[in-house]
Amino acid sequence: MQLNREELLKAYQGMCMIREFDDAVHYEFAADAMPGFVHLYVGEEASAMGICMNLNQKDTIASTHRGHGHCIAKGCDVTDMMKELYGKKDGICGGKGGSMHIADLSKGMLGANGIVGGGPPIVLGAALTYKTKKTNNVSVGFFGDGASNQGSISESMNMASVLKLPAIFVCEDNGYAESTAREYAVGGKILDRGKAFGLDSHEVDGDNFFEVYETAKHVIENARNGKGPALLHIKTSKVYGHFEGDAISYRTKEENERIKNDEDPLKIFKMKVTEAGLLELDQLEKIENEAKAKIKNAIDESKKAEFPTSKDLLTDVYIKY
Amino acid sequence: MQLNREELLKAYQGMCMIREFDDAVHYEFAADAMPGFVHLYVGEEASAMGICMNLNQKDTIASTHRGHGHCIAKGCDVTDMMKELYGKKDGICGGKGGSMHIADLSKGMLGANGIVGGGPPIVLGAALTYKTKKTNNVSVGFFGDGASNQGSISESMNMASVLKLPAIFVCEDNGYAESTAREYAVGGKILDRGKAFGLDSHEVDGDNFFEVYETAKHVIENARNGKGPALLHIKTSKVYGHFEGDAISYRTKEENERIKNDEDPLKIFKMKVTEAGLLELDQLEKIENEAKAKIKNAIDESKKAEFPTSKDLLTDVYIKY
Amino acid sequence: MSLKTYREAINEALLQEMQKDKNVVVIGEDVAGGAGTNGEQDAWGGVLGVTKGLLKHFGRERIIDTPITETAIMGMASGAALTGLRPVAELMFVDFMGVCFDQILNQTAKFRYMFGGKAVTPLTIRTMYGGGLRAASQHSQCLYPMFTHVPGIKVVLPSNPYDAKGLLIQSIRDNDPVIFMEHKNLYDTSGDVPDESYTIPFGEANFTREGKDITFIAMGQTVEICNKVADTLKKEGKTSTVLDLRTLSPLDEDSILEAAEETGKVVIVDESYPRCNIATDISALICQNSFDSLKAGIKMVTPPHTPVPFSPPLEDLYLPSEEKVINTAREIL
Amino acid sequence: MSLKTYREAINEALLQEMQKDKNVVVIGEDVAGGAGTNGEQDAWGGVLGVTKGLLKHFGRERIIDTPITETAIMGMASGAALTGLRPVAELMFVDFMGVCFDQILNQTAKFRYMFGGKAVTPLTIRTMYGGGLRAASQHSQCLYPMFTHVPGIKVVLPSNPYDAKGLLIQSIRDNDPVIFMEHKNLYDTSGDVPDESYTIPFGEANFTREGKDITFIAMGQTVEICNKVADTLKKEGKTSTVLDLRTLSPLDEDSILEAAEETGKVVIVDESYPRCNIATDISALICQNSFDSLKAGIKMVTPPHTPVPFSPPLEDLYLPSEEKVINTAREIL
Ligand SMILES: Cc1ncc(C[n+]2csc(CCOP(=O)(O)OP(=O)(O)O)c2C)c(N)n1
Ligand SMILES: Cc1ncc(C[n+]2csc(CCOP(=O)(O)OP(=O)(O)O)c2C)c(N)n1
Ligand SMILES: [Mg+2]
Ligand SMILES: [Mg+2]
Repeated sequence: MQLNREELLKAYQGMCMIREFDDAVHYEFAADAMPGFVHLYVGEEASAMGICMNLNQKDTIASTHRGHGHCIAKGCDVTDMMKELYGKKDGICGGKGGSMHIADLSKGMLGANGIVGGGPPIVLGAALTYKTKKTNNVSVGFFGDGASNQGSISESMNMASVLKLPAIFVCEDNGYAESTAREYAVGGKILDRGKAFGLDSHEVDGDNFFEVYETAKHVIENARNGKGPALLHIKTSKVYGHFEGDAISYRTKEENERIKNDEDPLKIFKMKVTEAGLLELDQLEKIENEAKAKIKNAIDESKKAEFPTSKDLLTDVYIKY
Repeated sequence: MQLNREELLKAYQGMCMIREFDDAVHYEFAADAMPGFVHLYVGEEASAMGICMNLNQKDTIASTHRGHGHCIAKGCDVTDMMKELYGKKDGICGGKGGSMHIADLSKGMLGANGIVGGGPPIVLGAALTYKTKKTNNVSVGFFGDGASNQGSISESMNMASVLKLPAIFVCEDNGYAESTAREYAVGGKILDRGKAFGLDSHEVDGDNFFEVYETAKHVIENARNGKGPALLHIKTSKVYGHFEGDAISYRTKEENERIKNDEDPLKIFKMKVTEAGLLELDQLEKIENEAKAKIKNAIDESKKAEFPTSKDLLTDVYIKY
Repeated sequence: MSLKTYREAINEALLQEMQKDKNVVVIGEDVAGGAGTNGEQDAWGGVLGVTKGLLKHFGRERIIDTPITETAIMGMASGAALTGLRPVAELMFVDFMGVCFDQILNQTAKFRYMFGGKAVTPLTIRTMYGGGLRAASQHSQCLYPMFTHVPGIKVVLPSNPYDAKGLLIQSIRDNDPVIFMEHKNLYDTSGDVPDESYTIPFGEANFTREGKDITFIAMGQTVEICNKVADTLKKEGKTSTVLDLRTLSPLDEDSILEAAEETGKVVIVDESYPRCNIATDISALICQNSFDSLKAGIKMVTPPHTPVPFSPPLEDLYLPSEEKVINTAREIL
Repeated sequence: MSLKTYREAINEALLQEMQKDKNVVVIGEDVAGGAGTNGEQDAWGGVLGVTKGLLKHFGRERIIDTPITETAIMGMASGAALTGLRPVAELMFVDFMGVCFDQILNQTAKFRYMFGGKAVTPLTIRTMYGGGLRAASQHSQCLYPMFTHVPGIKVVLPSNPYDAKGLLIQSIRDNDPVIFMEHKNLYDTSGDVPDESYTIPFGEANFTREGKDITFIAMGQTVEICNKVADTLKKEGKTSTVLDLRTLSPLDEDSILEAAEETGKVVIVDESYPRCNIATDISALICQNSFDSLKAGIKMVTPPHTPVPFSPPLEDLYLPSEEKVINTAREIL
């Protein structure tokens, strides 16, 4: 294990923050306190953190509709994010974007995306900037198992391969696209597709933070060194449904239980680091409590914050009114 | 060799007709006698014929911008086609389509296509019709090496695989997309892509009619029997440039010579059948002359034919004028 | 006849046409749901439940769940239409048209003309559009002006449950490609709908109010806004004509000109982006043909030229409202 | 100053901006050509030779040939613009927008608004449009109304070599996404073009004729048609104003209203499909704002609502022509 104590703490902090953030959104949404459509990342935390801990602030990511975890892992402010979800004026996008369009370019977060497969083509561009300017940065594009079939993904893998771009494609395969199983919708194998488009391709256990981290480290270092793009096929699972409101009737009770109990990346991390004597249980619990407090505060602040007004409707466009 | 004499004659007739048709178009275009953009198929004849000789009239194909060969192989009338290229009223599409939109649904030819990668998604639909109606037909989608990167192709292969459709995807790889080499534009391998999307995938020497025919026979029979879709990656080459007017400066003289002399599917066919004593040279020459005469006649007829008039402008649409 | 929601009316149209014609198939993402899972089949019935229940009648052979590949979906549907089926394909949100537009713009819409009249493409594309659900910039657009711009595809926008059923059955039976656009904010509205099958012809707009002082032209969700404005104005002694276009292409030009000429004062209310939209299209048509009957410039009520904002108060400010329509009407009354 | 073709003017604009700013890169299919071959590099320089010669100045690092994957091209270009380059991406024919429209409609055009004003996306998309080359239904469309409909993207349509150079340099320097549309029938037309670099601001239409009797509003290829009609009418003693819109978005509303009000009689000539197009957009704008100055209904000259036919005589009948414009003008003169 190459991570030092500080890094291990950071990893757990990040995963806890993601967990607390989306758990809180789950409850707020159920209580009708939050507008719009929200897609939660609970259960997939090791992927975002395992990848993003290998990135620096100038590296970039493009996310999906299930974007809160990626945002947090890339360093976006959770209070500004929460305000955005409530549509408040000092939300991270001024309330104009909402959950599906959270972005913070200053943190290298190029946006969640309401279009399945929308992000990876954009990642090509960031990677092209780095290649052109010779900056040794990388850009990472996330997408789901459902998205893996979308033509934009194949095109992006091919383009990255042809131009040898420092682009990493991360397929977060949680087994479902809405209510449809990967087994049904994916012809052939996602891993083979990466290879068939010329990418260095790896399958990763997404419940295991350390496996994600190590594999990501390897492909990201290669990309920084001009060795070209890669695909990570991360096998994971999500606790909640597709979006809030989904009754998840397409999964069995047993599967829901298994995901919650046996495939929780936080539990697994905790077990591994305590068993190996790397971190102590009270340290970890302290982190959990801090995350809880931070998110509670973000919600309180968000509820108190102001909505945008008619003055804000017509800004951020080139048309004069 | 499973083909009887009649079939062998038919194969050579078809290939000669394609050759003569597009050679004639080459000269007519150069003489400024023909409007628009035309893309010629000379050099790839074994592919169209090798595939289509396995199809019956109710089977369908969707073609590309380089569509004359597919049309002829599927049984479209060459005089009607030629009239279309001249924009004449009794052209195969009433003069409204031109070279890039030749179609004859009564022959199962669902259209050439001006959009790279436009045809294979349509083939899915024909195949769905056959599957739904249980007719044992198949549909074949042609596309080029350049098109193989287009997202529509990946999506189509996946959909066919998921729904187990009787669809055959035929990549006619002539090494170039416009002036760009396949070596540059294709990341990974076309054959592997087929496999990665779950298709039964084969590489075929496209200069050899018999190899195309046999492989096509195998995958088409499987598709008819409900065994699902396939990909044929046909390695071939074209004699003329991308479109008429292309100086082909991206190919070397040696390559042009090699294509003309050593990779000519008609020459190779002729050699094989005469060497094996299956057909006689004078038979073959008679076929060549008949094709020449037929095409000369098609051009004469086309030149004499009437253009459409203002009455024809507003028909074939639902808006009343 | 019974009270049905817009959602139920659409579901019933599908059910009845599928019972009548075995060539009708439904194609889309999660139109049944649960494919390949160990859980409930028909788990979703569409993302907002519109196709729920069809699976048990027709099975997976006719209610066809697909991967998330809209180009393949639209291509498959139009190829199927070309070769003998009568598919109803779903584009979940019209906002996603950008990933599959070629198959509509250049393929299915052009087959008939480009192939010299020989192609018949009886394809219906069902899609959701419109704002009001806080669904933000990529899930709230209207975009029907873009489809209306394209020759070869018919554009249908039912504003109520009765029209939804009749127009959808007509769409399925029609031999040209049709995009049938469902306003997601209307799904829970209800109205009287015959239980038996019926069609409403294309190109026939519907007068929902008839009056002498001003004409409102509307479509989809804006029809109800205009009806309410008409009712308010009536209390003030002004009578209004309200015309619901119902189909944007083909367009009922005669009724539009008649409605405009009757009052000489026209307000067009369109929820889509303001440039090159239906409001401008209708305004230009009237101005070109009925200029002498006009008593005032034709007014348009539309959102501003920006993406749709997420924040609820901003979205409310963004969308056409009764208040904006009535204020605009007063400018010319 | 020297005589240059439209093609040369565009090439020079690219050359000069790339020399000035190393962040400018050109991305597209065969923009150089010859990639991966043993033959000539720069073999094509674009399908009609517009980018020919740039490769020798800037090499393959800045003249970037791509696979035929327009979604990846547009995404790459907009991602590059978001992160510090100033790309000029080529969509070979605008007709191909259907395979990549999402990256324009929902991504690059919306970044700035959707991300609360924090995104800067200095992207230029160059594309060819228009009829007259017998290129048939899928290679002859205009489609600029669709881009004009979309908030967040600027739409530029130069009608002559001078404007082409100045507007392209402006497009590249602009911090919003721009679609720069080149009429393929204009490439060989020529005119005086300064050798040095210059810009033409967006949102400033150009009066190419000024007169008192009638106003023609035009764009792209139709400007020259209107100029000729104006010259013909002048011989008959009628003077015309001709307004070349130059940018469709942003739109020079002031000049449009001024031009309309001066004569009170307006003919708009637009080569795009007739529904929800620029002609309707401008007509509605004038009717809403300048009704009292109008002396006649605003007339529109456009093709009919069909795909573009291939056959030369049909295509000639299809496109706007001097004859159609003058006949229409005479209806209201
Ligand atoms: C182009 C497009 N098609 C469909 C949708 C609707 N949609 C949103 S998320 C989703 C499922 C995505 O599944 P997956 O990629 O596996 O991601 P997950 O939700 O499992 O994280 C679908 C179909 C969309 N937003 N965009
Ligand atoms: C979507 C789209 N992009 C680009 C083009 C322009 N174009 C026409 S043919 C062609 C090359 C196709 O190459 P390939 O698929 O190898 O077929 P080939 O011409 O070699 O037969 C290109 C780029 C197009 N017609 N459609
Ligand atoms: Mg998933
Ligand atoms: Mg090729």
